[in-house]
Amino acid sequence: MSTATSTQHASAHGHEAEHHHEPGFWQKYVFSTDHKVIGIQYGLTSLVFLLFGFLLMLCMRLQLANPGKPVAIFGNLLETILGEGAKGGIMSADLYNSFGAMHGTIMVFLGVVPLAFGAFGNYVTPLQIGAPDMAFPRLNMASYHLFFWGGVLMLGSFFVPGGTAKSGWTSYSPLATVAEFGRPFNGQTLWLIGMVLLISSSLLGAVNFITTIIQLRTKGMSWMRLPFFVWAQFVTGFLLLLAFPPLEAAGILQLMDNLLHTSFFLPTGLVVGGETLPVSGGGSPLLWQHLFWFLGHPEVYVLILPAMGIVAEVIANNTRKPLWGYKSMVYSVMSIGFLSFIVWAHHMYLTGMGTKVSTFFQTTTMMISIPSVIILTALFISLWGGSIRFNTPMLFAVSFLPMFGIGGLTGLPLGFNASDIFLHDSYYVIGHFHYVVAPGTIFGLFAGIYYWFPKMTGRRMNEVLGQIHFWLSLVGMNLVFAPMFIQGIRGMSRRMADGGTTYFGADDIAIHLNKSITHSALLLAVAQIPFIINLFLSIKSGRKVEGDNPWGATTLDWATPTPPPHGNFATEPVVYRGPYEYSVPGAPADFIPQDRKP
Amino acid sequence: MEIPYTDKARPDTGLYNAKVGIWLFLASEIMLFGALFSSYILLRVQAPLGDWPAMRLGWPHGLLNIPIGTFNTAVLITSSVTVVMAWASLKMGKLAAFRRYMVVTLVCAFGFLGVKSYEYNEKFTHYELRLKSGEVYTGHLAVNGKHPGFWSLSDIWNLDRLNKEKVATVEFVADPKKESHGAKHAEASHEHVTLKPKVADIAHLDAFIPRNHPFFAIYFTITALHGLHVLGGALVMGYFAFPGSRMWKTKPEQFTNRIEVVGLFWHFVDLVWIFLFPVVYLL
Amino acid sequence: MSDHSHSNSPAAAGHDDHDIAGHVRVYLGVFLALLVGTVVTVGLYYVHFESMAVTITIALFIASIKAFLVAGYFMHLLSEKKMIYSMLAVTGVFFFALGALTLWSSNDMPRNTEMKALYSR
Amino acid sequence: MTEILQKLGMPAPASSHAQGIDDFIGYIHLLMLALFIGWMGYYVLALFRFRKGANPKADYTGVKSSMSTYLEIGVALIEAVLLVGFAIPLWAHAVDEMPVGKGDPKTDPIELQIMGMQFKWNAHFAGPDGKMGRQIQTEASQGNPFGIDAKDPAAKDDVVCVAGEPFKLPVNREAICRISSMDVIHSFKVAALRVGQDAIPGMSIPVHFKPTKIGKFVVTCAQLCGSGHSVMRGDFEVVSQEDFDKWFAEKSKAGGGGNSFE
Ligand code: HEA
Ligand code: HEA
Ligand code: CUA
Ligand SMILES: [Cu+2]
Repeated sequence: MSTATSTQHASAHGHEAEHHHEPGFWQKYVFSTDHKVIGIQYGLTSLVFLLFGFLLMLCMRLQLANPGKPVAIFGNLLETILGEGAKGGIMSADLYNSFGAMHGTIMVFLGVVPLAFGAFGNYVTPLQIGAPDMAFPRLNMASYHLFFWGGVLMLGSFFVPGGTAKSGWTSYSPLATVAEFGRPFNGQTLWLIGMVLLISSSLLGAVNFITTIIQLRTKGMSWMRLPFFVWAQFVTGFLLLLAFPPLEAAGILQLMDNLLHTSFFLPTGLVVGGETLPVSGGGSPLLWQHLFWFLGHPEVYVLILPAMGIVAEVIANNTRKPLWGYKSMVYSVMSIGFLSFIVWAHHMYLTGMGTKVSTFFQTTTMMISIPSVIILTALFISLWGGSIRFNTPMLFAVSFLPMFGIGGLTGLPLGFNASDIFLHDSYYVIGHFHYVVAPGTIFGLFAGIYYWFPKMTGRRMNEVLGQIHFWLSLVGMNLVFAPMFIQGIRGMSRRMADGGTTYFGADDIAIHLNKSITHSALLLAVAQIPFIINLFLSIKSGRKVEGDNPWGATTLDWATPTPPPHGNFATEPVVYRGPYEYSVPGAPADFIPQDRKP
Repeated sequence: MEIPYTDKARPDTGLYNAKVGIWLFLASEIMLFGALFSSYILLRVQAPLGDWPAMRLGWPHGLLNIPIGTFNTAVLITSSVTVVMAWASLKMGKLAAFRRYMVVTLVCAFGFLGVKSYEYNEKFTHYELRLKSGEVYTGHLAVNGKHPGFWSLSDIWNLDRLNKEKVATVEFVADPKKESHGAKHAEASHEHVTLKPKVADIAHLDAFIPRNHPFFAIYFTITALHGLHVLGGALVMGYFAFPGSRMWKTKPEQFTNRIEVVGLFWHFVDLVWIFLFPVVYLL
Repeated sequence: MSDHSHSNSPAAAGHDDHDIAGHVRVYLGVFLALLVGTVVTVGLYYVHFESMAVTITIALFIASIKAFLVAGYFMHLLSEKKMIYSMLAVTGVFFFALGALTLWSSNDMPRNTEMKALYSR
Repeated sequence: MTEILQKLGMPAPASSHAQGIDDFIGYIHLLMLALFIGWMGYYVLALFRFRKGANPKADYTGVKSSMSTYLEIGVALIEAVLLVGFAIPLWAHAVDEMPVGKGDPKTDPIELQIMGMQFKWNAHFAGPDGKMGRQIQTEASQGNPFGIDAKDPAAKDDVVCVAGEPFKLPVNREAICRISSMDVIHSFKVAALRVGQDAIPGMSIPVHFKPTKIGKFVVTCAQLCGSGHSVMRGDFEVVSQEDFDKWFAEKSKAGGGGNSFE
């Protein structure tokens, strides 16, 4: 961060009203309004959450490998920290459920969204459109702090009496209300308050991003010259903006149910444990599901679109040719955004749905798979005729394609209601969505980290460690998630604290697979070690980059000094061409930056 | 580089940043209140047929105080026109007029909140009483001869609490029975009856608070959320009317824009009320 | 005086005080209309219509007119930019989808589904 | 394809509509497999052929043919066929078309109430009188989840299986189960019958199926319902009509509703 000092100097004598004093540590790193610092804050925080979410899952997997026996490796630790819930190192069913709920919540809302949207969106979007910062820098800071405290609250809920939320990341009512009924500030309550904070953070972020993209595009940066990554962020912003508020409303309603004992989601006549629940009744459990999935489905595209954006950038750069069908990709991403709001009830086929409604929702579900196919196809075809460099970011990006392909394709039998009768809530679903979020999104994000690391720090990450990380992760991910399809086909249900032993004989293959999946998850954990080492070592001792544009990229993010100073560009850049002018016939180099004068 | 278009409009969109931002924010607010209104409709549609309180979970009609609600609607509409007048004053360069209009707006805002809290209190001190014999009353409760005071939440009673505190009988001033279905409280003509039910004979007793009925639940939730918006808007406007108006000297355009943006938010709050009022008071 | 009031606001883009004064008259007119609308809504409430549906339709119709006035004149939506219109159009569609599809789903259930408590009391 | 799925361990179908669903799952997987294999072949080829070593200079335009468009249209068409030709009718049949009896108590659909409760499945048949006993909230308890009113004469002969007691169903006869729950959401899933339906409190949703195999079956709870979710196993047996009648008569005489509870 060499240039940081010089900017600081510049602003010390600066004329801007906002920067008339030397920023101290707090101003510079904690309450910064610079989109790049905020991006890095988001990035580091969400990586820690990601790791934590993974560790929760590792405990669960280790339990599943040996149901009823002490958890290997972490058993003692769990007992020390959590006491009763992990007596003798064995996870109680409640503890398993809370870990599951928190794994889902943390991975989705505290890991991937902040990393994909908060970190990459913040760091890269303004650079790619040639803007000095986000449109509302102080709002940006506020979103990060809301996110941070929302996360802290969620983590804190592990230590309240009764433990943290234990009703799944979907938090279905009435279970979410009934589970700890009568305990005023239970884990579920904290979960809900945490969610309201996280949602508010995302809403502010979304307003900021969309405004930035609409208003702060530099001269010549017309809509069809935007890098695909920016398009993906733009649509993601709208998904967050319009899909999150209903969940916020639902969260408030469930909070009322939990704290004030209203009955928004509680029907008349609940008898829990043989006792009539002392509430008025008159509510509807399905209302919660509608409001949740109205967010829930757009949310999964929030998880995938930024990753697709990153993958598109990395593929264009490393095939050294333009993206094939850029326009069709843009239109597809817009249709995905639009359609994703009207497919939500495909998560609810089995809640008692007539033929008409379920036909509507499965039709829209099939429609939304078409633009996904188009984007994937365009990315696949972009490979043809390229001159492909297999560096670490490219390896992750290129393996994103078949991994997302598997995840997406297995979405189809879930999307048809008739086949979902059998597959619903089985491990097939777990396999489906982990293929899209883990080797899909997470790989896309890894690609992004390796790709933009040189811009952020002025140094490269180690290539050998990167390759080890990639290959072990690729193998690990597939060994973890592919067997889940078989478990699902065998009818094994998800969220089983005992790994399904109650339903299957212990010698059943579905159960045997639990062991091998767990071992593969351990492999996956080992695979992350080189990455963590690499990330921290490279900040100080990575190979220095030669110039500001080490990858020979065309987009504006590489036209800034490295790392970019406050305000990003020395002079306002002007854009003359599309985002991916690689290997233009007759050009001297194999790339023409967007801001090169014709 | 400075962030562009904080005061001037961007040529191709014709908008300055904050204008885009506030409209996006309002779009998300539309979805927020949209979800709450949808919840209201769903809860209401699936409520059993028949009017509360005769039918335990039927949907109540005409339970809220319509004259007061109408008055509050007028207050909010007034504040909406004064805020736009404040902005127009700035456009004409009249800071003093701007400030006068803002003060009126603030008075309206806090007036609205004051009236609302009076209405809340009216509900918190109003009770539904069901006797085991099947008779149903609404009215006011006195325990140990004590009527609950204004806004003292600890005075809220229910059956559990009566039993826990070993109260044997309570005093209940029952409202006059309603006229036929869906009609208003017929006031002066009928007298209030005072009952002295034994706690042992009570099947259900609860104030008109959220947990008592889905109608109260959704009514309090939406109006409270709306009230928070009013409060938030009022605080921001208070800031701009006084300390924040310093900006007028240095950046008049940006200041005018900010007032426009605050105004947009305020009109939205008004808009929500325009629907909320008929939906919860009249229908 | 009007040096700084040159603004990009659509309502007054490039116009002078005179136009603003014209706007002010419109605002006052709208204000009156809103008050009248409120009084009419409440008045109609005391007229008892035969069916609930009519009551609801009328009340919401008047509310919509009032909303149109506020949004159109106070919020200047009648002369807003295309960008804002498209954003609001999308929002409107999703707003409608949320309400309508949720309601529809809760009405279309497998044949003979019963929506009531299992117990009779 | 269904054979492959079964080799992978998909339970053998045991109801009249199961084969249709299995075939359908098979067709989709064929489509998926075709796409996957096709694209993977192309993908490996592309990565190999256009690696930097082999192709140092990238081609600005890349693919010119409109193959991909046809492919995309093809995928859309196949999806449309699967949708209209299979999914919608299968669903309509499995969910909406309730079988109607002809008035013959031996062949008419047999109706029962299934109630999920933390963490057991309970079943309730009307007795030989064809009427289910009255159910009241104040009677509902762990031991009497249906809240059957012992005083109601119609309840005397009801057949009730609670506390995990297995129930029975006759083979080759339509069954209509009204699925409900008394506390939280559960899900009634019988993998071998290809039946799944959430049990939602406040709703009573009918599912129907016709078991075609005699044997023991397991009800899985497929919706997270609390700490006992993973052990909320229900068991039932599909038996011949004669065996069923015998069991039914015994159960009914042993006392329905009122008597069997504490
Ligand atoms: C990033 C996240 C993500 C993405 C992108 C998707 C994408 C899709 N999802 Fe998924 N889904 C989830 C995350 C995601 N999903 C999650 C988290 C859940 C579970 C939630 C819970 O219950 O906890 C879930 C659950 C879920 C269900 C509910 C299942 C159930 O509970 O019973 C359904 C049902 O319709 C579904 C369908 C789909 C469909 C049709 C797509 C489509 O958009 C997919 C379209 C993509 C394609 C069709 C692939 C195209 C590619 C090619 C054609 C190229 C092929 C090439 C090769 C393979 C080399 N998903
Ligand atoms: C984005 C979402 C996401 C991601 C990435 C993952 C990742 C993983 N998930 Fe998760 N999962 C969910 C979302 C996700 N999951 C959800 C929503 C559920 C449903 C919950 C519910 O039932 O309610 C679920 C449920 C779920 C189950 C089912 C539990 C059950 O039903 O009983 C299982 C079982 O194996 C599982 C396993 C895994 C594994 C092995 C990974 C691995 O892929 C993890 C790999 C992790 C990494 C690769 C992260 C590496 C992190 C770093 C390297 C950070 C470095 C740190 C620093 C630099 C500080 N998950
Ligand atoms: Cu019952 Cu899970
Ligand atoms: Cu979905």
